[in-house]
Amino acid sequence: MNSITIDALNLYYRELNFKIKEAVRKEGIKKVIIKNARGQRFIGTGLKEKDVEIIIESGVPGNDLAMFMDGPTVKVFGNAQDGVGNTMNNGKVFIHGDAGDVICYGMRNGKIFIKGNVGYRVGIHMKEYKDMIPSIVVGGKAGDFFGEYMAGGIGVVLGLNNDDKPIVGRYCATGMHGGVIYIRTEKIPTYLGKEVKIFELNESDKEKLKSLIEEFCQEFKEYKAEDILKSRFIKLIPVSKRPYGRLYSPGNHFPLPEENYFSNKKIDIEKKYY
Amino acid sequence: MYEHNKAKEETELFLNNYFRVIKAEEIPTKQIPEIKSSPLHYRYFIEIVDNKKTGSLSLLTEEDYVVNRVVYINKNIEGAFVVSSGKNFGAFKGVGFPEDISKFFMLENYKAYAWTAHNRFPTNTPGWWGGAHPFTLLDFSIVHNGELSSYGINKRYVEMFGYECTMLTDTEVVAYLVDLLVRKHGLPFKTVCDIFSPPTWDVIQNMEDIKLKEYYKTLRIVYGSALLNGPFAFIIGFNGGLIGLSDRIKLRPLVVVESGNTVYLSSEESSVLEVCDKIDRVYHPEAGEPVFIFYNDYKGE
Amino acid sequence: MSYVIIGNGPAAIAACEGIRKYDKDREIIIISKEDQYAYGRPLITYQIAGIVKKEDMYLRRPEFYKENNIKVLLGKEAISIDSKSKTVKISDGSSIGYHKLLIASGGTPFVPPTYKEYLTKENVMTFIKWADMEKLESIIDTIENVLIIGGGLIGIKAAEALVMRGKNVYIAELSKRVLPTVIDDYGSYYFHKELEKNNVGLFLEDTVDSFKIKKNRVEKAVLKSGNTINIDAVIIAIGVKPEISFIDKEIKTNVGIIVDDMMKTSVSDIYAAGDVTECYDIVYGSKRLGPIWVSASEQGRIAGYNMAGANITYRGRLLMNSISFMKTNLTSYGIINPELEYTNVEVFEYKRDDLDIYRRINVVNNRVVGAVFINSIYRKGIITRFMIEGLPFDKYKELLLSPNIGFINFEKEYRVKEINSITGYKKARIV
Amino acid sequence: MKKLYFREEWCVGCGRCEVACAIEHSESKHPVISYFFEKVRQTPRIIVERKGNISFANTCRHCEEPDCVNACISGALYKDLSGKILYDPAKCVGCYSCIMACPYGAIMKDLNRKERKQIVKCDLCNKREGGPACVEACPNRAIVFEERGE
Amino acid sequence: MKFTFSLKPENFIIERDDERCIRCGACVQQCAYNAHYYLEEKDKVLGINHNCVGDGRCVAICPTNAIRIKQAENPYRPNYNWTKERMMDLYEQAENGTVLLVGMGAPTPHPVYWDKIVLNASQVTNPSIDPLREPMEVKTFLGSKPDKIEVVFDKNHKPEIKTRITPQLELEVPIMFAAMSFGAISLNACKSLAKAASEMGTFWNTGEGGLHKDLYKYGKNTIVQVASGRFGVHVDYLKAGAAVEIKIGQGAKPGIGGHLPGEKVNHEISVTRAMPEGSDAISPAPHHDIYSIEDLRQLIYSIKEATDYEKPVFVKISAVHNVAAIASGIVRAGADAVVIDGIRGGTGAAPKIIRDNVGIPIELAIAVVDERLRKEGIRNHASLIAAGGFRNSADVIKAIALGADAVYIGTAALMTLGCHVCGMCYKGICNWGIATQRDDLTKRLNPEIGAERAKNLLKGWKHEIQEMLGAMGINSIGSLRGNRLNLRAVDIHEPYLSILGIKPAGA
Repeated sequence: MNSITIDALNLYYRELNFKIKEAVRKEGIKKVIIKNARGQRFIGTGLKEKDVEIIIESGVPGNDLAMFMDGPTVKVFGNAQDGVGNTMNNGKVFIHGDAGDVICYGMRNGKIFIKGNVGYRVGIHMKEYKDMIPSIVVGGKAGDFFGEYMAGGIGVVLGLNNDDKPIVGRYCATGMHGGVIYIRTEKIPTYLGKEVKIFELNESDKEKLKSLIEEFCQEFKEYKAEDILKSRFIKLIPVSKRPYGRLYSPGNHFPLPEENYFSNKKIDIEKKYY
Repeated sequence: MYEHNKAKEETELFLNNYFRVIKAEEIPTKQIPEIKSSPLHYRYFIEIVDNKKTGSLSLLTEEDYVVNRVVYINKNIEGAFVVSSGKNFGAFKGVGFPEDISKFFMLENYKAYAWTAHNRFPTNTPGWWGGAHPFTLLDFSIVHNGELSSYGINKRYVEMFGYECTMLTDTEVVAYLVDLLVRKHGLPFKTVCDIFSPPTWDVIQNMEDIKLKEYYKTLRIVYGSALLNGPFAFIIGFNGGLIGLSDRIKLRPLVVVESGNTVYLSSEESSVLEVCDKIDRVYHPEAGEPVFIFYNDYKGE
Repeated sequence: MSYVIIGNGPAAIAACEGIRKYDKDREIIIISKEDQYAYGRPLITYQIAGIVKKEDMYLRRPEFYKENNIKVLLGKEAISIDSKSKTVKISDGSSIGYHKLLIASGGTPFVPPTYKEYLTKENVMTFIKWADMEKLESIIDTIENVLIIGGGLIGIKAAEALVMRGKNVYIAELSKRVLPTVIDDYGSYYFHKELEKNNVGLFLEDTVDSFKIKKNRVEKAVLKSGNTINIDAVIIAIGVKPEISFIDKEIKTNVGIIVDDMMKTSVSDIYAAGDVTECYDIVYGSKRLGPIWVSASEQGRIAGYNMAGANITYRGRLLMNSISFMKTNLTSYGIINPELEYTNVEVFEYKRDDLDIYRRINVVNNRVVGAVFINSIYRKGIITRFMIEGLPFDKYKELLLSPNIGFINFEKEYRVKEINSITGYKKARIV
Repeated sequence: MKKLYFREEWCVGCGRCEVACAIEHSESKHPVISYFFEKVRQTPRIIVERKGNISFANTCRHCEEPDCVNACISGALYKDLSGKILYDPAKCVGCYSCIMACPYGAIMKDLNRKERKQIVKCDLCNKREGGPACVEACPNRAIVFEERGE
Repeated sequence: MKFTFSLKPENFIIERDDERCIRCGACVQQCAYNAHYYLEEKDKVLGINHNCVGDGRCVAICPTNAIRIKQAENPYRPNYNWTKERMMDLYEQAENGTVLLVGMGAPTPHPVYWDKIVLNASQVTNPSIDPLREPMEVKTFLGSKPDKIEVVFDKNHKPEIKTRITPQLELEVPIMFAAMSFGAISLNACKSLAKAASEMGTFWNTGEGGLHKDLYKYGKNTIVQVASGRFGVHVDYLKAGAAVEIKIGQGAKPGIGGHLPGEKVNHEISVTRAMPEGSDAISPAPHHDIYSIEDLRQLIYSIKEATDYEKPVFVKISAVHNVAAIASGIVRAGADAVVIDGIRGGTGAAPKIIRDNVGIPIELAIAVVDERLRKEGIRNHASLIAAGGFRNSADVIKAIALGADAVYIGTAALMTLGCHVCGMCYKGICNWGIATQRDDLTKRLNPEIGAERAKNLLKGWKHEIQEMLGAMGINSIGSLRGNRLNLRAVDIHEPYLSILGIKPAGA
């Protein structure tokens, strides 16, 4: 396997990213291992090569990890910071630790798996279109505003590290008008966004959940998919695609054009032209 | 800190009138290319003596007297700024990168229980020596990341109690607020943090514990003007340790890292790695959840 | 040797234009039995009615013949054709060799033997040619009541002309309705109503038994049904049959001359076009007679192309007629009474009484085989294209039946191609 | 020869082309006079079809092998040297065979002429400088007058 | 027949000259608001005043100019405080209880300083230049410029520039088409502006709606926008444009987000924005990953990383109170240009109360920002682009003289496509086919015509700018940029004189 290792100890993020791009684009390296990450930002940003893998073995990668990324796989053996997968277009990210705030902001496609907890405003404004369905699986807990403004995609919170804190913070799914959120919990989270309703999982939900959880456990070996799937899940889906329809002045409706020549009258063609 | 000698002379005259100056010396600095035009830096060890507290000033407590005089210098002596006015407490700040400022003030020669450092990105006012962080008053120091959209009313609130905001930066008002609430109003730090980042009304409404509900409701009614709005995360240094606090919807990052018996408060976890080799525990505080780090021998609550 | 064309109708003129498209110089000779340049034979009724002046009846301007190097032998009749020596014997005794010969002699009125002898009478005539028009013109002022034998296309138009000249008109028609070949029962009702309105006496399933003659003029007619009417003139308008008396036996004929898709007859270098021919009919799918003006011109043009060396086939004739009597007008296509030939006929009708509009479409296994439209001719050419291309009926049901006929009911790709076609509609198929 | 071509994607269905065609073929060529005060109110030679959101105009294609000229029993319809199919009202007897024959439905009765049966058809504004009136009137260039030879 | 009772009076009165109306029905067919109808029994075409929004479609389409639309004057007792518009707004809110939406820029009577600023002309002392014959350069480069460059001469005296200049945008005329998303305006409108921009050698802006696949071919003259909704943002999108513009604010609605109602989100839009069809397209107020100047710097450099530092990154803000400090922060955050959108900037849909009351006029904003950046010595680190309510080339010249590098025109660009500033864009049934997605309306704007008209406007303004420059004795626009000596104020008093930094006429 043609792979290289970069020691990022005192490497400015520009050189680090330049090295990664050179390796991946010019020399066709398929695996980049980074040691001693010291908060370098934008690792993996804008890379499009599908079969490339970036491993951050030690240290902590900086903000906007895999932003605008469109294909590669990023693995972090440790914690990650804010902005992971920001506006990510495709690819996968695995974080063997916790992650910060604003993860998967405006994410368009691809999958992000976080073993530990995540911070605030995670999964904001994720959108889906046809087969581009972004998904995020959080092993631990999520802070406030999880899934705010979601217009598509799948958000999963498992709360496996059973400390006492609520599994999902307040204002979860506020303004959500698309996509679905699964939460592994017995009791109903408080301060849910008023735009969503709670449902039981149907067959297709279980299907979707199963594939994500399996991929999650495949990476994070210490969890078993079967026993996670055994526990009770709830599903949050939006009430309407148009949460703010009534807020703004309705103006008049959209009158469809009439069939005939004059908007409100059928002309008698036979009388006129025959 | 003096912008010119005239300010130095005037201030020294003033100090002699109102205090007994035990020792006065220039703060040792080292000229380095990165730091260009630097103002003059002097420090004075002073003592309050009754006969110098004349007229209405004599009624003030020791701290109030110092505050009053510090405010006077900042406001009335042109070109003179009090960088710090606390006991066993020093603030080193200026226009330049933190690593250069530390070289300039040769910080390697100092030892301290707690250090706070800050790198300001000037927004509302241009960068100038007086405008850098931290902002201090007596034994309090504030380093602040973010911007206070409530600055307009916070400023006019503290000015009701005799403070004067002169440094053209919103962080300054936090220092005065902490001094006002802790020292003058005698409020415990937890309450001060609850004033700065109170829970929202819909959360308060749903609280089962009536006493707690009453507590938060009163705080918000009485200290509405002291609410700090806008994205912020700051560290308050005081003679008992450090306090970290973020705004009530956590728009600025704050992370607590423990390594051995040292505790770090930082915006990014990765930057802690730069200064310590092993991380034992990482904790992400909730929105508006204060983080108290006390020295082992601190008695207060 | 030049091109020789027997006949001087629309087929002949179209043939000249067809030839000149591919062969600009070889001379064309037209042998015209009548002593008039090519004119529109149906116009004779409009001339009598005063709608069109004589000089406007000619199909082409006089210079047309000079410009196209065409020599017209007026008043000459072709007696016989010798295909071996490729010569045509003319009534004046001369004979002309031909490079390519076109027989476009059209049709002659069909006069049953019982009436043949009356033809010599002053006030009895057929009504096809310029001469008939002049004969009627000469006696028009002296006559009051006119009997027309035959309620077909010619009969009805003659009746309309005479009604416009204020004459009393009677029509005797053998079948139970006027215009039997081009209109169905319900449709004919509108014409009967219009005839009645113009007080035309209509004798259906009736014909003339015998005439009373007085001083070389017919005075009274006794009909089979027993009615006798005083009449001052008789017009025989029973029908037309192809004029093939002069052609030699080698040319295969049935009722008319059998032609293939390229207008060739069974004899090489001899072509035929117009009412005289029997050619492939789109709807029937076999070779049939079809004496209609449109296909006369089309066949003439195709014959002209092929005589001049091209290889163009004719897609086949679609029987269609547009005729009106006073206010009522009819457009009819293809097979009018399909019940006779087909079993699985679906008929779709549309009636609108306040405007006397009636539409009927006959469909056989999802193909339109015939149609009758009374007083609704608006853009009906789209139906013509429909039947020519044999488009499936169910897909365009709305297009055919709704008053809002138009291209909007075709799918986008077809209509954009059609309404923006560069060369226009191409009926002939270039081989 | 230059012909009219119709771009359905831009036709807004307003009918200005019909109005312009009628005005252009009137004696006075004036919008108000031609509509109110002339003996015969002109019938447009161009037809706008509308259904739901779709609308487009169409008219005579001036075919190379014109059905209407073949069908005309009086020679009123003829092809001039430039290839245009023109109409001479004097020779026309109003038998409407041309309407029946035209596969584009582009020939219409002269609706408002009572004393004589006649037809109207597009003559590409034969003698009008500045090109056909309908092209000029179209607000959205949905009708173009150009050469798209074989 | 709808019988709902409404307090609201009519806005317009439709006057039809019955002698000229030839009953062709074009007005009835064209008005999407159903303000005309044909009464068959009387053979008359009549108008419904309440439906009329005064967008002039019927007036333009009527072949005999039989229609005239007049303002319905105030039917109530005149009251300086309670103007008719105030009363109508109140009735609407009383009846619907909603936030009042509007389109277009603020029509409020804030003074338009352009009208009070006059230009210089050279007389006697320095000769004016004749633009018809001599070269009159209006070429403009947008981007970050280094403070100094290093030049080395090799042995045969050929100079070589050592410093690498970051990528610039080259404009043939200092006017660009402002950000108007595909969704707010129709695809045909975008095509018109894109085509006109590429033919005139200037730029158009995709707005926050992503870039439709048909428009990628205009990439080299496109500025792709990244807004808080991140609609249609991916690496290829960033690389497709010539520059990336981060939208923080918009002049008509400073500080609030955008909201495209679901029924406008048809197939084409959902493909371009990669979001479900029919669902609301919400751009939240802040970028949820920008809560401080440091976050903006982070986003700017993430975009630069993603585009391999090949594209200049602009940041667009609305002109608010401390716009000077914000602009300074943006420049220091690494932006290649700061775009400032004044209070009169237009919008497809915004709450009326915010459009009319929030933000400051662009003239003052440009003046203070240019001054502040110069005082801090960082004016060259970023270009300054003004937007919001530019009406003619004089406004452009004055803005450039105050210090702007170039100008965005939005409403003016739409007017070349037929917009009549009726302000009903949010209703989505724009009669001119601009602010609508209904395909029977969008086809009313043929991009061939649209592009021609937009190009004509730029051509006209370009010549006028050249004329004015010539009159001032300047033959390159660079010498006018920030050259406030060429401006004089008429009837502008302190403190605005010093804010604008220009002398009063006569002094």
